[in-house]
Amino acid sequence: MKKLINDPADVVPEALAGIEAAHPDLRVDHANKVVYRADAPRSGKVGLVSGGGSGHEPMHGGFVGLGMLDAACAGEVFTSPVPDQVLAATRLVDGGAGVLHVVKNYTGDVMNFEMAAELAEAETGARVVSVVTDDDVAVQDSTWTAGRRGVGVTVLLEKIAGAAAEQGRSLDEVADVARRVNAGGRSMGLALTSCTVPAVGHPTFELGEGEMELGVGIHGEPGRERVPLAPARDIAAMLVEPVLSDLPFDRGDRVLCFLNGLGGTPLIELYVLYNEVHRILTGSGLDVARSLVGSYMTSLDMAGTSVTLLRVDDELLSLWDAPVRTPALRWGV
Amino acid sequence: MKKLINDPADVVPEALAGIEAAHPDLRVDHANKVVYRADAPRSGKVGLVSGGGSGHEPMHGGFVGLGMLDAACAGEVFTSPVPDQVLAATRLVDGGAGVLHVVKNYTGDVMNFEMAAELAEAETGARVVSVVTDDDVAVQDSTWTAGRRGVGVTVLLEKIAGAAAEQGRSLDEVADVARRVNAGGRSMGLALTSCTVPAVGHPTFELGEGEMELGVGIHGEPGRERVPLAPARDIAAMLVEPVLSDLPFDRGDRVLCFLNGLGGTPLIELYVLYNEVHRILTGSGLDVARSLVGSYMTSLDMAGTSVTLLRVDDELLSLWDAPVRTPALRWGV
Amino acid sequence: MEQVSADDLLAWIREFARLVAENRDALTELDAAIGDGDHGANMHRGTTAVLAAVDGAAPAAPGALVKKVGTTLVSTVGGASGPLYGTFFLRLGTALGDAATASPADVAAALRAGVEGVVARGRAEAGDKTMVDALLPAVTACEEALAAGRTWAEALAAAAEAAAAGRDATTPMVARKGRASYLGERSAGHPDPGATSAALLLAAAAGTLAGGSR
Amino acid sequence: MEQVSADDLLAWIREFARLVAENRDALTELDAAIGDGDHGANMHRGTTAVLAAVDGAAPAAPGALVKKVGTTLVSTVGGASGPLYGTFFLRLGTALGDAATASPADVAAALRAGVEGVVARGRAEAGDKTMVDALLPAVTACEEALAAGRTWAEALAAAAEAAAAGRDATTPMVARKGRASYLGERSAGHPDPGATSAALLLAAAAGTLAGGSR
Ligand SMILES: Nc1ncnc2c1ncn2[C@@H]1O[C@H](COP(=O)(O)OP(=O)(O)O)[C@@H](O)[C@H]1O
Ligand SMILES: Nc1ncnc2c1ncn2[C@@H]1O[C@H](COP(=O)(O)OP(=O)(O)O)[C@@H](O)[C@H]1O
Ligand SMILES: [Mg+2]
Ligand SMILES: [Mg+2]
Ligand SMILES: [Mg+2]
Ligand SMILES: [Mg+2]
Repeated sequence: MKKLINDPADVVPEALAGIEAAHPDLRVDHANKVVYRADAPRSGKVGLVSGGGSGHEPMHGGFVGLGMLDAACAGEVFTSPVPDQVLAATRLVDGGAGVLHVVKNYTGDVMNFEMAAELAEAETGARVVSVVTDDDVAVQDSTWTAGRRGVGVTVLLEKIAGAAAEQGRSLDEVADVARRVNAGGRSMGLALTSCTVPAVGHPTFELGEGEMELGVGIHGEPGRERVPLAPARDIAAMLVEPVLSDLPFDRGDRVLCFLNGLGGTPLIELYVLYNEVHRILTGSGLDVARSLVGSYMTSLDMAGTSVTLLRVDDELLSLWDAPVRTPALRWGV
Repeated sequence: MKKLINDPADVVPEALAGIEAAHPDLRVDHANKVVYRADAPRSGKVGLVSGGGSGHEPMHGGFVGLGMLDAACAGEVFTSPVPDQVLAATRLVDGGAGVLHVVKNYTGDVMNFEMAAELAEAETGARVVSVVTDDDVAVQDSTWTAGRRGVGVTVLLEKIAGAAAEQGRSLDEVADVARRVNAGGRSMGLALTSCTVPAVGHPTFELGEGEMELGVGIHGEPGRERVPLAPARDIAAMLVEPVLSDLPFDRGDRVLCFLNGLGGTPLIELYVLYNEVHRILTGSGLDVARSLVGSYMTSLDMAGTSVTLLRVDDELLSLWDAPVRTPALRWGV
Repeated sequence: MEQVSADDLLAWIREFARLVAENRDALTELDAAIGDGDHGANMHRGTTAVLAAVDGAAPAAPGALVKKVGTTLVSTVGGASGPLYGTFFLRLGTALGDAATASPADVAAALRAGVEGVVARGRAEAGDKTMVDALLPAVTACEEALAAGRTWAEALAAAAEAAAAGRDATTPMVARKGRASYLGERSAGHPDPGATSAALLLAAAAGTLAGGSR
Repeated sequence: MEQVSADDLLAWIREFARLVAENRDALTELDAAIGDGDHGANMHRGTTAVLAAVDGAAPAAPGALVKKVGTTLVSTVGGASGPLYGTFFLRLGTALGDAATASPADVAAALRAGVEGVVARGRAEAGDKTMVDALLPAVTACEEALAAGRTWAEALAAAAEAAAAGRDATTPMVARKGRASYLGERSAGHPDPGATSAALLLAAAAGTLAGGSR
């Protein structure tokens, strides 16, 4: 294992110290591993809290700042944060207008945030609403399973709901926007290589030189199927088609297309792939109103990608375009 | 070789098509492989042109936009662009106030830009001034060699000189700012793994599981020495110390610290390393006025990093902070 | 019948921690096959914290001791198993109340409350291939043995056996909860990691709760 | 003495292109050892473009033909070798002027002008471990052979031999120009890729410019 780290056990606290050193707008509660806005809590503003396992940087700490999250809880690598962390974050950002928890749909995340919300309401009286993202079409959704995983839509949701909160909307309104984003978004991912968890020291799974894992999860969970290595144009089709048919997206829909790198993927490859993805989308009669290309939700050093499509309307677009100032997404301010 | 590409021969044109599709503010001259601002040429504004081999994305195409470059020429992977490309870019952005060429110090880049400048002056009468970056302390500088390589300072220079040009300064003034940036900046890099050039299909060099290449170049050029794998705190020292002693930087200096990932480096590792780098810098009495952490000048899929330090004053800082709107750097607008 | 003291419960917790440490890598391997390969690390982090929390400063009453275990697990494990094991011990502690000792029947009832807490928190049913498949039959076996007039030690042994059988029964199951459910049919053929750690919990109980370690 | 025609020059260019294609991987390997591993690809891209450019539409005059080769190389090769080989042919073409044919002495003088162009562009001196170390002795050998009254074919053979010897002489050198200079002392022990391709250029000349291919 070759990584720019010290002791694998210290990766998360040390990365948080690095974030704090690099971004004067942010603060870190080191005991609770919470990254939060230096100006939190903002009186009268709905607080946005998210979090999850570490190893997905810049998600979520890199999305803390004006117009996006107020705080992010960093769990161990690929392990959801514990309720204490979420409770601490909730306290830090509660400005009296309530707090929205943005939770990716993994059993552990859902339960830990749930316990935190119960504790917060009991201990501080803060009103907490949770929105769970579950956009990964690689996983079958049914009432008999844990349901689809939350992946790329989480990034878009945090930006858009963050803008709504920044505008001073109420907790219910912000939660409503967040739920609309989750309902209108779908994702699908693919791995060229495994990631290596620092504490484990070897790759999570083995993938032959000529193989790819289609539908992989962001923690290295196995995907839908193992398929032969393919050119970018075929990969684009493998990712986009299940996404398009799931919602489904229809001709004339306006969409935001988010092409994500998983941590070990060079940008030049993402652009080669985006060229193919964009071609399929426009060829399907979709209007690609906005795009986001880069590594925003990673899986440590995994080489691979995911495509997220979000159906947008004027309101969601204007919230997307609204000012944001975080380490990873920044515009308009 | 596992990459999200089609035919290796098509990587550069297809990545450019992807950039064009993803960024409505940009245009691409596909024949000449030039990315340029949709609003170029801007009358009365000095045009900024850079370029180099591909494989370093987002450098340079991702730095085209308001407040930074007006055009970027994309050569073959790791091969400087040819004069025709630079000439085409120069023509596209010449708004009558002259054009600044930002050239990284590699024999090929210097000669191709030089020929382009000669052609531009002869054929269009445009006034061209070139600034060559040579900040890599891994390479010994002497009048008997090709001199130090241009690396991370190039990114900072393009941002700062771009801001100066956007303010309407003259060609000589912009060139002067650019030269000050180059004079005040130093860099040092390190590879944990080799990169793989698409057309070659196998890693450029072999590095054992327990080895790192210290002082590596951004094209996989061998470095100063091969050293045993080390923890982040030692790596930080190996990178920062030669940089500090070269300029040299002195106690009390205000600096911009740019910690760069080489393409296959996850952000969480960069933050772990930044924590160490920042500690050394402040421990050395430097005032870290600004920081930039991310993968801005890459070497395809290479895992590794580089540290760039730039001595700044009020003027350079205010140019750094000035609005910029490019795919890779964006703030204040 | 004898009473279960806080010392018995402490012995149980320590033995569980020991078994988790011993089986840490095995649990991780199981989780790597159908989950994300951290169950051993998660549980070990939790039981290590529990040992630190009770060391020297263990609450004197059974209920308070077990609640302390629960809050510590909730605060340190994370993932799916943290809230689930945490809730198990929290409910157990609530059921044991403030009494200085508990009868075997009290403990059996508390275990039932604990398992119900796990089900309420995780919404898994029997057959979903989770820790519930080890915990539920264990508690039922314990209750049935006591109802049939067997000794407390026998009841605990029956519970441990039922947990182990429940763990083994998860092997052919297709997961419908937790990360393993993403695998669909491919989750069959592997024992569930959480059911495996739950079997360790009951094995630890059998060796300690009837005074075995004193 | 015989005259050198545009056809002779065309045969030279074609033969050079053939040798580059044949040695593409070898040149790349040499560059991988002390540079960035693209010299074979760069030169092959250039000579392929040259063949396409002159195919059917080759200028009739030697000077124009050679200039066309130069502009094509400049426009397609990139890297260090593009401007250098491009400049070589551009200066060669300028020196040959508009005449329909050229004497051996004219060609020798033009080669000298070409090499001077390379030196002016790249600022390398003899001993810097670059293509100059093959080109310079080759031109000198050619001039000396002609001055000594040897035939044109003999002069070209001497040039090719000197180029090959110059290439071999680069092996022990420590590079002071181009990418290989970053290696410092470690660049010694490998032949220079550009000197190797330059030796191919002269070998091609020896086989064609004295009418060998007609
Ligand atoms: N909804 C649930 N109800 C009960 N147990 C569950 C549930 N989801 C997961 N589990 C248990 O948790 C175990 C996995 O725990 P662990 O690996 O520590 O957490 P994570 O899955 O978050 O990585 C599974 O093997 C299973 O027994
Ligand atoms: N300044 C120079 N003068 C003359 N020849 C040079 C100079 N720099 C490099 N070369 C030649 O160019 C060759 C490398 O060419 P090539 O690999 O195509 O370009 P690059 O180094 O840009 O990748 C070297 O082997 C050397 O012979
Ligand atoms: Mg986990
Ligand atoms: Mg090159
Ligand atoms: Mg797990
Ligand atoms: Mg080369």
